[in-house]
Parts: sequence; C-alpha cells; structure tokens
Amino acid sequence: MDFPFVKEAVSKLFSKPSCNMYPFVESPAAPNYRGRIVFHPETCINCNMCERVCAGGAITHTSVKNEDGDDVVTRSFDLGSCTFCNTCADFCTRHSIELTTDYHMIGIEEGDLIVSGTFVKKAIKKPAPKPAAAPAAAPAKKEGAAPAAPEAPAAPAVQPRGDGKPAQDPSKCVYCTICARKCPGEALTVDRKEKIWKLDEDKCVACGTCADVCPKNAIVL
Amino acid sequence: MNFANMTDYHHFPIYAIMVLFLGAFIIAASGGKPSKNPNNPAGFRAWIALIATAASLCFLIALIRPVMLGGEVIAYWMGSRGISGGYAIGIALEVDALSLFFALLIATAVFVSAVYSIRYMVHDDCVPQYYVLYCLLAGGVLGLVLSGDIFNMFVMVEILTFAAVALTAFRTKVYGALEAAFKYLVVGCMGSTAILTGVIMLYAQYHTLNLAQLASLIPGTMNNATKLAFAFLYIGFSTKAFIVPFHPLAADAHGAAPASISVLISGVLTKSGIYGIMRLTYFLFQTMGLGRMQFMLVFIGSVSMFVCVTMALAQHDFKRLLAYHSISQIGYVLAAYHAMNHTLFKGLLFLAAGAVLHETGTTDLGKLGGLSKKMPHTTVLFLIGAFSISGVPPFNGFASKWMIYQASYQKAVDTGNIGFLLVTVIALVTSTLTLASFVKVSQSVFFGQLPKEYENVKEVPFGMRLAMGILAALCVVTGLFPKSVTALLTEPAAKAAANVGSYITSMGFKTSLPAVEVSFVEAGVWEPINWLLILCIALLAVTIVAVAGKYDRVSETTSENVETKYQLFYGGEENVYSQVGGGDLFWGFKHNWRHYFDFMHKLHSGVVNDYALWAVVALALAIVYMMIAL
Amino acid sequence: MFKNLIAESTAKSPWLFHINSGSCNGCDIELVAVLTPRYDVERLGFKLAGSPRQADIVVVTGPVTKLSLDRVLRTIDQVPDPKCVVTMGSCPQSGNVFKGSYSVCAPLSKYVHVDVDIAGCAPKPEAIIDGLAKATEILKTKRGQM
Amino acid sequence: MIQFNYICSFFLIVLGFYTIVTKYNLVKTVIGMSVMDYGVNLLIISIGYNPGGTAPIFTAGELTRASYFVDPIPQALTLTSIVIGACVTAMSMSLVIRMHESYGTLDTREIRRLRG
Amino acid sequence: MTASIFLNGLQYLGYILIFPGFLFCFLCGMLLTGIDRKLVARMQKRVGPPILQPFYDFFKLCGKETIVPAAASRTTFLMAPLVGLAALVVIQLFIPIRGFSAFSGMADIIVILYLLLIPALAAILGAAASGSPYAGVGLSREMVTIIACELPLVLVLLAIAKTVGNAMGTGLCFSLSEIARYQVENGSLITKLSMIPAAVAFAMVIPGETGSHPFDTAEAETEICEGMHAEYSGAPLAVFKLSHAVKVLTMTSLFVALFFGGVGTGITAIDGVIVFALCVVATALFISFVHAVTARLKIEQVFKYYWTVVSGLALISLVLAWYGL
Repeated sequence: MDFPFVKEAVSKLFSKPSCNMYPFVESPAAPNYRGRIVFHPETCINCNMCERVCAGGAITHTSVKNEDGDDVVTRSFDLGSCTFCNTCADFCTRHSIELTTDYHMIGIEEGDLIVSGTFVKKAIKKPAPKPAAAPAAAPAKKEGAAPAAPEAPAAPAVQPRGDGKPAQDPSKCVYCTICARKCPGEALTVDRKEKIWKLDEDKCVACGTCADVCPKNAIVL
Repeated sequence: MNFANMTDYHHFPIYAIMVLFLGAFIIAASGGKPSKNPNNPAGFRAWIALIATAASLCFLIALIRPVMLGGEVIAYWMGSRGISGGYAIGIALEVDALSLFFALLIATAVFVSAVYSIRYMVHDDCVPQYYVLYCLLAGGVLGLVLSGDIFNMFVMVEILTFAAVALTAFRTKVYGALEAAFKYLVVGCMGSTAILTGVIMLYAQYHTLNLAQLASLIPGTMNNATKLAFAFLYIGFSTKAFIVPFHPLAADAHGAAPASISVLISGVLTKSGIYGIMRLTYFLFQTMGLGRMQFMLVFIGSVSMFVCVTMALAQHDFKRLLAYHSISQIGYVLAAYHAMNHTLFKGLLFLAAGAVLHETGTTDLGKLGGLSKKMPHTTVLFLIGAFSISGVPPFNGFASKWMIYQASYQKAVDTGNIGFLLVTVIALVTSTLTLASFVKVSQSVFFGQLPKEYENVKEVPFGMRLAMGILAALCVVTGLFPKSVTALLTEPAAKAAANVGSYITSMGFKTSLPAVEVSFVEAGVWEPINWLLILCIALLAVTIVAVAGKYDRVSETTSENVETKYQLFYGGEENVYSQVGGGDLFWGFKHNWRHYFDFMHKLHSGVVNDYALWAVVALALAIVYMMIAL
Repeated sequence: MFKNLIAESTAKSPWLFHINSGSCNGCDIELVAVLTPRYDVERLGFKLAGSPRQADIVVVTGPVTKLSLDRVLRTIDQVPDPKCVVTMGSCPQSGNVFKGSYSVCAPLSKYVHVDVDIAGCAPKPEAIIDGLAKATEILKTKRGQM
Repeated sequence: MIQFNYICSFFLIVLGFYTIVTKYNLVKTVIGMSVMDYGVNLLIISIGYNPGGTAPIFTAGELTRASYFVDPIPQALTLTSIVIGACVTAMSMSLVIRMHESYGTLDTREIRRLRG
Repeated sequence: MTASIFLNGLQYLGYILIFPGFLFCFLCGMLLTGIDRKLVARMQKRVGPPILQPFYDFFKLCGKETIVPAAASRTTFLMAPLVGLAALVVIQLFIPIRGFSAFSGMADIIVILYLLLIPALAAILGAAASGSPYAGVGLSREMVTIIACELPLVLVLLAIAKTVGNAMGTGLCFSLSEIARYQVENGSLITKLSMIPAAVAFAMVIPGETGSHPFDTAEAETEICEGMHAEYSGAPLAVFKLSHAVKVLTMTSLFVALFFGGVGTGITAIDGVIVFALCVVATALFISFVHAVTARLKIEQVFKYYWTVVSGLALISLVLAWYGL
C-alpha cells in the first residue's frame, strides 16, 4: 500500500484554504456568463421569434385589447424553464432580450422566477398614417449598426408601404422562399414555380425579419 | 450406614434416577392411545413425565446442602452389598460435587424441556411414546453421571444413545431425520463399543468395575494396556460429547430432532460425554501425567471451538447453526468449567428455535424474518440466550468465558507453554465469531422484514414461554452473581474433580493420593453487580433526558401521506419484501477464508462412511498420542 | 431557551438529500462542486446525508420522469419534519426542454409543496449556496413554528 | 490358546470397522456394526476365561477358596452387551427400512441430504 | 454514617453524570469530533465546519421528528441508541486518567474488550430492528469490522498484560488500575521496546473501532445510505452521533491510558487537561490524518488488513513481551 496523499495532506494543513467564501465575499461570474434574462419591452415588436426558437418553452406572451383597440402585450420569460442558451437573444431582431451575468435566481414565492415586460402594440390601421410605435422606437434605443439593415437598401423600384410591413421588389426577387421560412408570423407565402410573393397582412407583425434575411435586398419596409 | 430412614438423603440419588425410569414404565404401560385434548395429545402421560422430572430435580436440589456445601461424598451401595475382601462387589452410586453438579444441570434441563414439550409436541402423533423415550433418556443420563460403576456407565450410555437416536428420528417426516438418526446410531455405536472395550480392558487389569477402586488401583500400575483403555474410553465419550471430529453428527441430530430433544442432546447428552471425559482424566488416569492430558483436551477443545464456530457461520438453518455453536461451546467446556452456563443458554436458544419452528414450520434462515413484531417475548428470550452465549457482559456466558481467558493465559504464563496462549486468543476470537453468527440469526429470523406468509404468526403458548423464561432467568442470575454461583456449585465441583483422594476414601478404599488443594486465583477484576448498577444509572439518566426531551417526536408529523412516510426507505421504491439475511451475511469475512470454507464443506460430505472413517482415525490418533506422549 | 438553541442549530446544520429524477447530471455535478474545496459548503454546516431519514433539505434535480415521480414523492414523504424541498435547475421546476414529453411529469410543484427553486441550467454553485441559504431560513422558521 | 481368541476378536473388530467405513450399502453397515459387537463380546468372554475352570454356579456352601471357575462378571457383561447389540441391530434395521422407503435407495453416497 | 453514605453516593453520581461521565463525554467527545472534522477539512485545503459543528448537528437532530418505520420493532429501535451510549459512558468511567479512576478496581482489560462490543452490538440490533435492507448490509459489515478489529486488539491487550505482569513480578496483570499505577511509578509503557509495535497496532485499530475512514464501510453513505443508521432520524440519530463522538474519546483515551499512562504531573485537574490534549493529538493523527489520506476500503479488504498487517504487528509485540523485552 502506498499513500500518495500524505505529503499533500501535511502541506495543505499549513497552507491557506482555497475556498471561495461566497456568501461573505461577492463572487462575480465570468464575463460571458449567461444568467438572468433582462427584457426590454419598449423595443419588442412582438414578432414572437423568441418564442419559436425557445427550446425550453420558457417564453410566453399574453395580449389584451385596451380601449383604443391596441394590443397590450405582456411577454414573460420563465427562468425556471430556461436553459440559458441565448438563442432567443440571438434571434431577437430588436435586441430586446439580454442575458446578464447575474446568477442570483432563487424562487421562493410564485413569480420570483418570471421576468416579464409589457408593451402596447398599436392596432394596425388599414390606411396607416404613421409608422408603428415599436419600429420607430428601435433606432432611438439601439445605437449601432443593427437597425441600419432595414433602412439602407430601400430601392426606388418599389415604394415602402409606410406601415412597416414589407413590400416586394419583383425585379430583384428570385423567389428563394427564405423570407417565408424565416417569417416568425408565417405571414408570407412564396411560390417558386408560380413566382408568387404574397403577404398576409393580418398575420404580419412588421418585424422586418424578411428584409433582414433577403439575400437580394428585394424587400422594403 | 443407616438406611432405616427412607427419607434419608443418602437414598435421594437412586430415587432421582428411579423416578424417571418408573415414569417411563408407567407411560409405556398406559398404552399409546392419544388423548382427545388438542392442546395436550399425550394427556396425563405428559403430566407424569413432568412430575417425574420435577421430582428428580427436587431430590437433587435436596442434595446440594450436604454435598456441595458439606463436602460429603455420598456412597450408596445397591442392596447394601458393599465391599467384600477389599473388592467392590455391589453396584454403587457415588455422588460427589462433580456428579451432583452435572446431575443438577441435567435435571434442570430435563425439567424445563418437559415443561416446554407439553405445548410444543401438539402437532405430532405418537406423543405418548415420545414421553417414554424422553424419560428413558433423562434417566439414562442421570444414571450415567451418578453412577459409581464403570460398566453401569456403559449401560447408561447405551440407554441414552438408544433413546436419543429414537427421538432424533421421532419426526420421521422432517427433512433428513432418519438419515441423521442413522448416522448418529452408527457412529454412536462405534463409540459405545469403544467404551465397552475400554471398560473391559480396565477390568482385565484390575478385576473391578468400581470407579473409586479403579482410581485407587491405577496409580503406579500404569502400562500400555491402561493407556489403550484410556484411548478407547476417551474416544467413546467424545462421540457422546460430539467434540471434533464427531461434530457433524451433532449438527445432523440437532437439526432433525424436535427442539425439546435438541435441548437434551445439547445440554444433557454432550454433558454426559464431558462428564465421562472429566471423570477419566481427573479420576482414573490422574497419575498418567495430567499436564499432557490437559494439553490434549485443551487442544481438542480449541479445535472444536474454532472449527465449529466457522462451520456455524456457514449454515443456512437455524438449528444446524445452533448445533455447531453447541459444539463450539463444548470446546470451552473442555477447556474449563463452562458446562453449567452452556446448558442454560444453549437450552434457551434451542427452545427459542423450537418456538420459531412451532409457529412458522421452518428453521431456514433464508425464509424467515421480522418475527420480533409477532413474537416479542420469544425475541427477548432469544436475545438473552444469544448475548449469553456470545459472552456479552452482564450475562452468564461472559462470567465463565472471562474466567477461561484468565485461567488459560495464567496457565500459559505459568507453564511458559505458548500453546495455552494460542488457546486464549482462539477463545477470544471464537467468542466474537459466535456473536457474529448470532447477529446473523437475529437479523435473519427475528429482525428485518416479515415475509407475507408469516403475517398470521402468533406468540407461542405460555407453557413454552415459561420454559424459556426459567432458563433466561437462570442465565441472568448466574451472570450477575458469578462469585456466589462459583462458590455454591462450580468451585465444589472443581475441587471434587481434583480431589480424588477423598472420593476414594469415602467409598471405603485406601489410597495414597494426597488431598489436592485447589485455589482460584483471579488475575483480573470483574464486578457485574456494580457494573450493572452503573449502567442502569447511566441508562436511566439518558432515558430520562430522552423522554423529557420528547425523544420520540412522532406526534409532530405534518405529512399527509402517513402511510408512505412510515414505510421503509428503499431508495424510493415501494415497500417490497427485501430481507438481508441467511447464510452469506458475513461475506467480508468468508471471502477471506473461502479456501478454508470450501475445504470444510467438502470434508463434511454427509456420507456416513466418512464419519465412521473419522471415528476410526480419531481412535487411531488417540491411541498413538497416548502411547507416545504419556 | 432550549427551543431557541434548537432553532439556531437547525439553521447551522442543514443536511441535504439529493434526488436525481432523471437529470442530465449537469446539476448533480454542480451540487457536488458545491462540496469541493473550492466552495466547501461544509463550512456553513451543510452535509450530504445518505438517507432521507437524516435529511433536512431535499434537493431534486431532473425533470421528474414518470418512473421516478413515485419514488421522488415517496422519498420526500419519508423525510422527517421540519423539512424543505428544493428544486434545482430548470427541469424539476418546469420540465425545461423535456416539457411536453409523454414521460415527464414536471413541474414537481404540482405534487408537493416546493419551498425553494434554484434556477439555472445548471445553476452556478454560488446560486446553489444562495438557494440553500434561503432554504435554511425557511427551515428555521418552520422549526420555530413547531 | 487364549491368544487366538484375542487375535480373533481384534480381527472381528477391525473387520467391523472396515465394513462400516468401506461398504456403501446401509445393510452392510449394520452388519459391520454387529460384527464389531461380536468382536467385543468375544474379547469380554475371553478375558473372563480361566483354562480348566468350571462354570460359576455355586450355592453359598460350596464356595470355598479352592474353587476354580471362570470369572462370572464378564459373562454377565457379555449378556448385557449381546442384548444391547441386538437392540441396536433392530433399531438400525428399522431405520434402514424407513430410509429405503423415503430415499428409494440404500446407497450411503446418495443418502446425504444433511451435509456441510 | 448515613450522611457519609449519602455523600459517597452523591460523589459516585457526580462521577457518572459529570466528570468522567456524561457531561465530560458529551463535551469532550463532541469537541474531538469537531476538531477532527476541522482538521480533515484543512488537510483537504478547505475551510471546514466550525469546531462546534457537532453540537449544532446534535441539537438540530434533537429537534427533528423521530420516524419509527412501521416495519420496525419499536422498543428495540428506540432503546438501542440509549443502551449504546450508556455503555460507552460506563467504559469511559473505567479508563483511568493517570492513576485517577472513578471506579478503580472494577474492570480489567478483557472486560473493556467485551464492553467495547456493547455499543456496536446496540447499533447492530437497532439496525436489525429497523428492518431496512440497507441497515442489514450495514450491520453485516459492522460485524465483520468488529471481528477484524478483535484479533489485533486481543493480541495487544495480552501483550500489555504480560509486559506489566513481567515488570511487576506477578507474571500477568489484567487490571486497568494496576496498569495505570505501574505506569505512574515506572514511566509510560510506550518506552518499552515490546510496546512500540503494540501501540502502532492499537493506533491502527482506532479508526476501525470508531468506524472512520478508511474503515467506514459499515456506514458508507454513498453506497448503502448510511448503512446501519439508514432508518434513524431525529433524537435517536443524535444519540448515535453522540455515541460515535464518545467512542472516539473512549478509544483515544484508552490509547493514552494504556501507552502514555505515565505522562502527567500528579494533580488530577492538570492531568485531565494533559490527557485530553493527548487525546486530541491521537485523534488528529489516527483519525483525521488517516481520513484525509485514504479512500474507503472494501469490507473484505478491511478484514484482510486487520488480520494480516495489524495482527502481525500485535503478534510481534506479544512475542517480544513474551521474552520480556
């Protein structure tokens, strides 16, 4: 028998313990740690992409009509069902979802682990007088290159509709169906053979995903 | 001697024997028709047997005062035909302290077992015949130990062997009963033949059969024929005591016989063998070189101790396990005066095994379990027996074993013989192994899970519990007052065993042997009463604190699912039957000794020829040892 | 005073019993990590108990699969009072990615009262320590009420 | 010629042992036991034998110092021993019969339910 | 007369309840286990629990509900821990502290050997009474550990009896108080050549007897759910934990009394402190250190280890003692 730990034990006895004294000393998480979700409702356009990509089904929303006929949408993130995979944040076109380095997520009461935010989604008026609130707020909130995408490629061939919903530029469109596949609301129908590009306006939430993903920049908003 | 008064205590020994034979005769004469009472199929015959054994016990108890305390040796010549011309003509009973000591043990065991039998034998047929054999067996053993005549000893040995064989086979339907009886009969018959040969060799030399006279004649006239006689007698009596190499017979016989008979085989039959060996070594052949002979006995005793305790660890059957332990303890008995305690606790254990058998119909350790909830009294009584045999302090086994350790180590130091040291070590380790196997029994039989089929088991009838209670009480009392017991019973017996001179002279023979002074030196200290007092105070203190502190906070439960809460924890599984027990409980120990156990298992083949061969080999070895060493 | 002493001691020596109800072992590893020299919860008096009879806090990991549900509930029942049930990781709280599977019975709170949820997939050891500390407080309160 | 008796009895006893040890038939085992018994009986009787002695039957008056007779005690012992031997044989035969009923064989190698 | 009997009784009661008895056992035993846990943690480079942690554990357990399983034999189940504790305290009363012994001349080393069985036996019976299969496995292992420890312990004690007996001229000495007196007069036994292997062997027996690493197979919490204590909860479990603590104290103080009996000043109070300090050292060396550097053995390895290595050492000592070295 040999005892390889004899030396180890003796030397450790007289050295400082290597403990992380957590509750008494703060212990910050690593910079890229994905912890508690922070939701910025003001930038959310209710595209529901996050809900679609969430593996754990942690993201839900409820919507109630207010007296103006607008939707009051409450989006909630159940941390108790979240895998902290960051996919929702990756997919959020408006960057409304953020995973912070805060790891103190303890639920004792009901709702301790729910992160939620409420915003008003203006009802769509048929002759839209002005752009919807949500897309308008987006550039103000986000300082960076991301919002540039929907605005830059606006081509003269087709006029933007003005209500934030997409319009097709048939001259550029190759009917690749990417926009239809990526559309969170399944509002687009594209037929490659018949060369049809159709928008179901009731389903469209004006998120701009189609324009983002279009390889030919054939969609204008 | 004045025999005019019939109530003179000099008559008591013959009364004690005759009352049993008379009982056997009356029961046999009353025919074999069973009574209609379902609780006592033998009817009045059981009461006759009980009265006979009780009377016999009373007669012997009455002898304690003159023999044990007064130091008298009762010599009783049948028909007043005593000594004529320096030769013993008549047949004599000689009762000294040693005889009385064994006789008392035997009478107690027989009485308790008779009490037990009444309710225990209700399931059997032919119970009247059982009591005939029972009384014959008891009378035979009592006759053996009280006899002063070596040929009478042989006759009594035959009577008891015969009765014991018949009783072993009594439950012919029991697995292996006939086989066990036959094996016992063959080897027992070889033993009896050896005794007879030894007796006749002594007779050829000294022309007398009287023990005292033999004892007075043998010193100084030692020759090879005497040694041969001793070898034959020794082997003959060791078949009766079941010491190694005759232990498999005991295991078979105990396992097959009814429990009340197992008690007699273990507590009474083996004692008769031990008595025979003691009488031989200390009386007849004392001058042959006691040291060598003691060494042989102690050696055989140690081998018995160890071999049988390890065999017991490997057993799957309650009664076979107890049987091996019985022989293991006989090893201690050979080494020193452990006999009384052995009878008490071994009897208790066999009765407990019988109680289990009576209620459940099996003694297989693998099938039983959890009986303590159904049979709490039996459990407590069994535990007392188990603690006693394993030498747990306040009980009697400890007191005697403690003396054995002290004595054997003292002997080792005094003689400088390292063999005795080995004996001390073996004795101590054996005692732990004994504890281990009784832990196995208590876990396998009384604790653990209760199998479904034993849901309706009840506590045994009062009669059986009473019998066990008597033995348990004796176990506790003799454990608590070892000094008084030693002074009253053991010490006179030990002195008598060594003091041949007074035995011979009181029979009316002349001897040159000096009176030997036996003194008991104790190297250690042990005061069980004080110890128990302290323990009780300590326990009381703990218990009071515990009770005051709501030790048992059962009332505070807040769980809704009370049923699942009080189930056993099985890693979350539902309450399934899962009993840990049976033969392989001490795997960690047996794994290291696996070669030994394999070897022993092959050796105990169960073929009667092998056992007979062992007997012949043992006889040959004994003869060789006697010729060379003595 | 004695009652106080017991309540104080309860807070200082909570013993854990860990049930894995079909977990991916991520949480289990983290729970063990909490016992390592790096985090060493033993300095707070925590200890892993081997049997539910000795535990104060039951830590459940895993999505409570159908087969394990019965066992989990029985084991939790077998813990003596006062006790505290802690779910660790997302699975027992909601089923997480296994939600909706025919073989998953999460959330656990449908069946028993869960005192503390520790979120995370798997939670960071610090988070576990946080959660256990909360559970300890709850234990102390429960002890005080008994 | 008394030595011949001793040799014979020794031979009988050893023959009995030999039979018991080596024969695997229960009946032969019983025979061996009987043979062994007879050997011992012969030994006892031989020990009491005095060459030329008369039968030990006397009335009290005839018993004088000069009477020469064989030792009566061994004869009494032999009688007892013969009776016991007969009992043992009867007992063992009855056991053998019962064993044959329940085991269906007389081979000792097969009658070994109890072992170990 | 009556008054003196009364006072004597009171004194003995004090012995039992306070000084070498309960209170002392409780405090010192718990303290020893606390130190043990702290030291093990430190050797593993951890901070470790506070030294008073065993007290917290004890009081917490006292406040817990006691569950008696429906399948258990209630009385045995509940009484077993109490009997074990009481027996341990009684053993502690017999162990002399440099010549001072509360109940001198009442027991010898063979009695101690057997008394040491009682607590283990109580635990075993309690485990058996609980009916749990885990407890069944645990008790079987505990029993094997006891058998394993018994042989070296026997040999060591016999060697001591012979050595002291040789020196005192009586040939043999079993009495504990005599052994203590001899050591006070002639110096500790450890100074004898024959006693060195005996002391080592005894030290090796300590972790086995107390059921600590690497011989804690009987209570292996990771494989057999605490083994014998699988069904125990609340106050009975607290008593078992206390018994374990007292057993640590008993074994270490027996070690000190047998081999370092000559150390001290003669003033009982100071000697008590010295003896306790020695106990702490013994615990640190033979329990904590061994715990830190070893991993749990299988039960059959435990047996083999004790019956070969440790018994061999003890045997050497016995042979040396036999020839009077």
